[in-house]
Amino acid sequence: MYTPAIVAEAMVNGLLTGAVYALVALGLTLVYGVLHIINFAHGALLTCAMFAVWAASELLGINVYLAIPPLALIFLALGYALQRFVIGPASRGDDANTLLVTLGLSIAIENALLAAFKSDTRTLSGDAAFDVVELGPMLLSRPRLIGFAVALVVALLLWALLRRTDSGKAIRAVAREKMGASLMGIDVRHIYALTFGIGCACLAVAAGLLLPTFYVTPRVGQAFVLVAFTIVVLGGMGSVAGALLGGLLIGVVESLGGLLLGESLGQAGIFVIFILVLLLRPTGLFGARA
Amino acid sequence: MTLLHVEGITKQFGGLRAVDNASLSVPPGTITGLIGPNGAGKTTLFGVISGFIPPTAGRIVYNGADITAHPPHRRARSGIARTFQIVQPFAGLSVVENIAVGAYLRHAKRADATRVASDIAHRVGLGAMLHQPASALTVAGRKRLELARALATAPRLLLLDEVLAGLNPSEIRDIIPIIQAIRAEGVTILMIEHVMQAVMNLCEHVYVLSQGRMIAEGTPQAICTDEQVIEAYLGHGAAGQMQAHA
Amino acid sequence: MLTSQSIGRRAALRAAAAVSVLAAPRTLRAQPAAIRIGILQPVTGALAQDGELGRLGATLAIDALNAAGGIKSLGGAKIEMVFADARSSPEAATQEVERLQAEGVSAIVGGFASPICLAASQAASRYDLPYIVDVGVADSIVSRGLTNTFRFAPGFGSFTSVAIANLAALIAASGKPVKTVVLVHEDGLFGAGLAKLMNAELPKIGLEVLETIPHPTPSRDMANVALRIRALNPDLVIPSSYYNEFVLLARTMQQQRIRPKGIYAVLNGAASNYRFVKEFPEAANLVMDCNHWFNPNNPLALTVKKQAEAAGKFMAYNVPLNYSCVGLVADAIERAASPDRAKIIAALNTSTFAGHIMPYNATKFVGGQNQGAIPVNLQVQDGDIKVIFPEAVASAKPIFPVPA
Amino acid sequence: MKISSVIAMAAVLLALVGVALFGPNTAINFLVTALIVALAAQGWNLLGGYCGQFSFGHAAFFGTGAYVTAILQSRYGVNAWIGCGCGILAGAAIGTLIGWLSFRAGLRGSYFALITLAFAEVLRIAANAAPITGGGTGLLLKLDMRAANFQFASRGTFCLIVLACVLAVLALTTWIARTKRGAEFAAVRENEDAARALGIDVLVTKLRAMALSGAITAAAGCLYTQYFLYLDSNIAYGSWISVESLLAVIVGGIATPAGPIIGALALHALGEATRLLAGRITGIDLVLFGLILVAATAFAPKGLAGLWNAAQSRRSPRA
Amino acid sequence: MLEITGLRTGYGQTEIIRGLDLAIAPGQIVAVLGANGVGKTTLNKALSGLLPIWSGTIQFEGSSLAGATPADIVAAGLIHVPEGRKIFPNMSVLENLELGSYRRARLHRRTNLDRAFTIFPRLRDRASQMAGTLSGGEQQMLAIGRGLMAEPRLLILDEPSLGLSPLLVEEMFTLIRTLNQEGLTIMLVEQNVVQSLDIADHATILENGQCSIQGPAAELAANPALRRAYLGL
Repeated sequence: MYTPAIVAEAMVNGLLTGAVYALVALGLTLVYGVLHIINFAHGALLTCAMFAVWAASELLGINVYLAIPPLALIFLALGYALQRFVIGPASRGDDANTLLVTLGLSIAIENALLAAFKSDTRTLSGDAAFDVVELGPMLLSRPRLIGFAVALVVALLLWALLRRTDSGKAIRAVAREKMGASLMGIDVRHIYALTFGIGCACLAVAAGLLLPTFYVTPRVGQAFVLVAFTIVVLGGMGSVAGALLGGLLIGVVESLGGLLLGESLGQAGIFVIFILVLLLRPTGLFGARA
Repeated sequence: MTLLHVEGITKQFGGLRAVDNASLSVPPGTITGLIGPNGAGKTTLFGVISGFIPPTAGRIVYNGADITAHPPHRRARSGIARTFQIVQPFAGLSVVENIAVGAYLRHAKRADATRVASDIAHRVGLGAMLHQPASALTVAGRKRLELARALATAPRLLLLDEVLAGLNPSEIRDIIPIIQAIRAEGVTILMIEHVMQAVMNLCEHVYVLSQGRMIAEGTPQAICTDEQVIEAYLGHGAAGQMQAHA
Repeated sequence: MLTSQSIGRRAALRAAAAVSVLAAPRTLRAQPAAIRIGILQPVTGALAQDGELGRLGATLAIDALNAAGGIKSLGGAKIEMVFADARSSPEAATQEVERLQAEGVSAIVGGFASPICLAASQAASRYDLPYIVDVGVADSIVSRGLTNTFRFAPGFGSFTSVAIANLAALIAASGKPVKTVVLVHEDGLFGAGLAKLMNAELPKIGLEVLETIPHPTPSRDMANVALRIRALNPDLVIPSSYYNEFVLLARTMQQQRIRPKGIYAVLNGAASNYRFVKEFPEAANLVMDCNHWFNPNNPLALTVKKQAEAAGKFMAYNVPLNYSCVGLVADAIERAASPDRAKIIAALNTSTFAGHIMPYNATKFVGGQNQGAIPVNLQVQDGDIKVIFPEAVASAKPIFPVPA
Repeated sequence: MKISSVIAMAAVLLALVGVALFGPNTAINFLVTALIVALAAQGWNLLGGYCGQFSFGHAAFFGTGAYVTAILQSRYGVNAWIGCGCGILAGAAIGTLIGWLSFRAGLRGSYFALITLAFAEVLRIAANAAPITGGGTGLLLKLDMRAANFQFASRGTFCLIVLACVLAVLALTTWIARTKRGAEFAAVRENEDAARALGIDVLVTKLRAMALSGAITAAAGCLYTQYFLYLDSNIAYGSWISVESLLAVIVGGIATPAGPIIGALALHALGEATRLLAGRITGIDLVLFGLILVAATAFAPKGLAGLWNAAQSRRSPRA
Repeated sequence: MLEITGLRTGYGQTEIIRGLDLAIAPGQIVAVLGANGVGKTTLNKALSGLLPIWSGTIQFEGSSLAGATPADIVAAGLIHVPEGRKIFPNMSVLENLELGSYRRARLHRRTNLDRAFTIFPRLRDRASQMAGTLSGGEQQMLAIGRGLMAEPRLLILDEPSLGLSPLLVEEMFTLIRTLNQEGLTIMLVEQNVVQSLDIADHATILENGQCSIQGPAAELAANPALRRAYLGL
């Protein structure tokens, strides 16, 4: 009933969306991999970033894509401060405490946004967001193509950062061997905060890439964060490459699921995958077996 | 007649062979020692015996039955109790509650379990600290707690993993008679120990594990003069030098 | 001298004003006790936008009624609004009903969403407190036999039958063959219910439902829905979703160059929303909707529209509906000549209220449902929302099929 | 227990009964909602507090209890009381099932929290799509105020019933904490390996906790249904109840029998107070709420019960 | 160079080091010996700032280490090669070495890398291999090499012979002697008594958180108390 062209287009759409999902998941997986905490404020921070992008674009009149680099820096600093001065001290390294602190933060952030912006839906004005690029029989959304490209570039940059710079190497070192890293003079608290900051910067980029084809409300982050959790678990918690592959895979699964099963069940499918992966292979599809 | 028979146990972790075809036997009513330098695989072997670590090869026979596939809690119910080298107190519970968890295995009623727990606490010298949180105990106190909790399960075979490590000599002197008393009540003991003084005093028979292999067994006296053992402990060429100095 | 004279006159005026101010308390004291009416709207949470519009309509109505002299049968008693925030949840609404009861209201108007109306009217029925549903379209609201609950506007059943009848008329008038339909609906209370009814009814007018596509709220993406529509290539798309999702869908369809012969929405959150029309004129153009709407030929309605726009809001259907519902209650109290609930309920049951601003006939309640209520069809034309059916109140001719 | 604590609890109880009997309906309504959350939180506390398994998806139990009650009544004409009994059993069953799947797979800590969240979400989506739950339309129970129908003309009566349930679970929790089962829960919470070494079947112990926790939280769902007589997938399986039951316990005092009750009452009172203080600016109350949660974790990790105990022991340093 | 007086420290409430005195002069190898659980590793953790000092003082090259963070201590040149190596298993050999100069001697990274590869030619062959896949001996070399990258003033080696085959142990001790002969001051914490005493200038036996016997290594080797401390004879 569906022509191959339509299935192909759905797959490509899934890939395009998946890359941005991956970016959201990247921050989550990085924080998990290094700090070994699950950041339940991730969704709220994404919402925060989306409002920031919206405000930059609609209130200050800055082009969305130009707004991304400065916002990424601001969110880097914000994330750094949040981990260094709030989450770290308040949770004292205890898993349950971290869960509560990030949950509390997520409630506070989401509702502060609600108080500031009301529950109105906001979109970027102008029809540029709905430009299409014709690719054979496919009509692909230009902002999504841009999003895909930028997401891949950011993932690549992150990879380079982790591989090529001392800070990046320190992050990888702390992830696996905290004490050894300390003995090399690496300040673990600084690295934790830096990692959290990088996670937030990824969110800022993702926000800038999402907004042109999406809308923002104070609860919008929740819609993404559960998908991000699934991606993180699928890719293996803590694995950057896993998050990227997982993101693309989930994007395609969601898109094809949506096409063939309907949107509602397509979303349930994501959770079913999530549960199955946790039950059958908790280290993730791409992670090494524990 | 042996209570515990360990047959050709091998445990492979990735590329590392932590225990390599090790065997030992523990006759009932004895204290058997298991010694060896750091990293020899003693604790891994203990994990296999108590069911926490599935062996790569070999089998465990307890009281005539093959228990290799039994989970730890089942072994505990059949009378194998163990302590942990790195003490594992229930930090949020009081001393008597900690011990009572063990006592509940044989006594369903709270009053009985608490009474047994408090008796045992007195026996191991924790009588004065019954209601203190376990987290407030010193290292010595925690070692005693480990011992008490294991005893509370009324074991036939007690596996002690370095209950003396980290204690000072007077603390060690205090605990040795307790262990002897436990044996006197008919509990069979297999102990990993580093403090040779204690091994000499307590054990009838000693096994030596080095780099995953059983390199010697015998009476403590025989073991102490065994060249291989001395080299394993003090390093290469030590036996010769010792001989020279002696 | 001219100056001093004028000063003198001004001073005299000021003195007179002072006297009247002093006299005012006496007049107030002479006034009968105010009649309290509970206005229940979700002004926080997911439905806040709608709740605010409902509140605006009720406020405008109460102001107008009071300015016109209050309840005359009660000696000109003023109407006092007791506002309650349903917080977008049935649970909170129930809690607020308790508060309104404690504050001694004579009736409650509002609810907006069906779940809220269901829960709140049930809570009010414990106290035989008259409850006027403003929007909630679920038919179960008035089919439960609650004697306190009245719905001024049409329900689901009415909407589907009218929407289908009008659609049949539209197709017949266009003279073009229209055979296939795709239904797109949100998977919550109203979308799912509507889709079910449409699925049963559409074949009867010769339309084939190619596919029913549900989607969750919120949806991250409408690309797949659009792709399916493109694959099915239906003559007609019938969407029933909330605002965000329909806007996403309409824009995605525009982007994907999917141009069915018509988009015929039923009770859609966006299709007849001025904001959508203003922000995305291209995507909105020629979309049709069967929905609540005010009577464009009623001068009072146009005044209310101006007032709403002056308050910085769009004239969505919530405004005139709540405006009219408050008028309905006031009329019942007027005729009951008492704040007594039983009498108000009796008056509502015999109500023939015609002073509303909807394109309805005079009210006639049967089992709590206003038989005079009529759904209307709208179409976005030239950046405005026009009424195309029923012809009696139509402000424009339908454009169908959409010119290629 | 110290005399002062007993007196304090008796005073609170008296006040609650007083409100249920003589209070205005708004107060009773507040109390019923808070106590239903307290009951759900008591269920969470058994699993999370006593057995140490943090769940993020107690909505799965709450919703199952609620739906089973509602469906049996509205679709099969089952008596409301029997319906509630079945709802509670269903909660225990779903708890055991989720527990069996997750614990057998060896999930702990964050992984367990995540999978419970996912289960609740799947149930929510399924309930929203399945015809038997009324899909998105939800389920409405007929208003028929007869005691035989578990509906009461007076809200006060219902309030007393909820209060009785909460007190019953309070007694049950206190009792369990003093039995072998309670010791097993605590041992599994504190150290699974040590528990195993002492002959405790960790899987079975966790499943017991799941079943009991599921049943209690499902009971809260049943009461919710009977009180509001309306249910949809977001009420039943929405994350709000998962979060509230967890928060109530943390704020009140984890692994203390009275913690969930104190926490639920305090949180709801705080919610009302912040709503009054913050006026009608939506969200400010919840901002405060979130910040208080962060502060509570940082400064009062044992919750209000912990603060109370600390204050008590300060007053009588020898105790 | 390093002077410890009356040091007390431990974990939580538990005191492990109970009033320890120790001094190391520049250019020496000082062996710190003792059985399991006497507090050797705890001492090292206190020295590298991973554990707070409860009382007593630690002076390194004249300045106090009280309150110093691990990063400060590394920056000062006191480098600790920990027991169990604590290399970064998820990173290549080269990256492990590079991180050795994260805090100190970053500018000399290239020269120091060459030097490390000269000392441990086997590491050069495996420069791009993941450290986690190295054999035990290679991992130990990597750990020491990583420590050397920071141009240590004083190098603490915690149980470098642990888990190595006798042949490798021999090699390890030869290496330590060589490093010392090149001018590096070393504190060698070991269970392997005989070989440690062979290469050390000075030695101390730790018992129960205190130094029980101290003196020149040669004297200690002949001391019967040593044998008693280990074998309980």
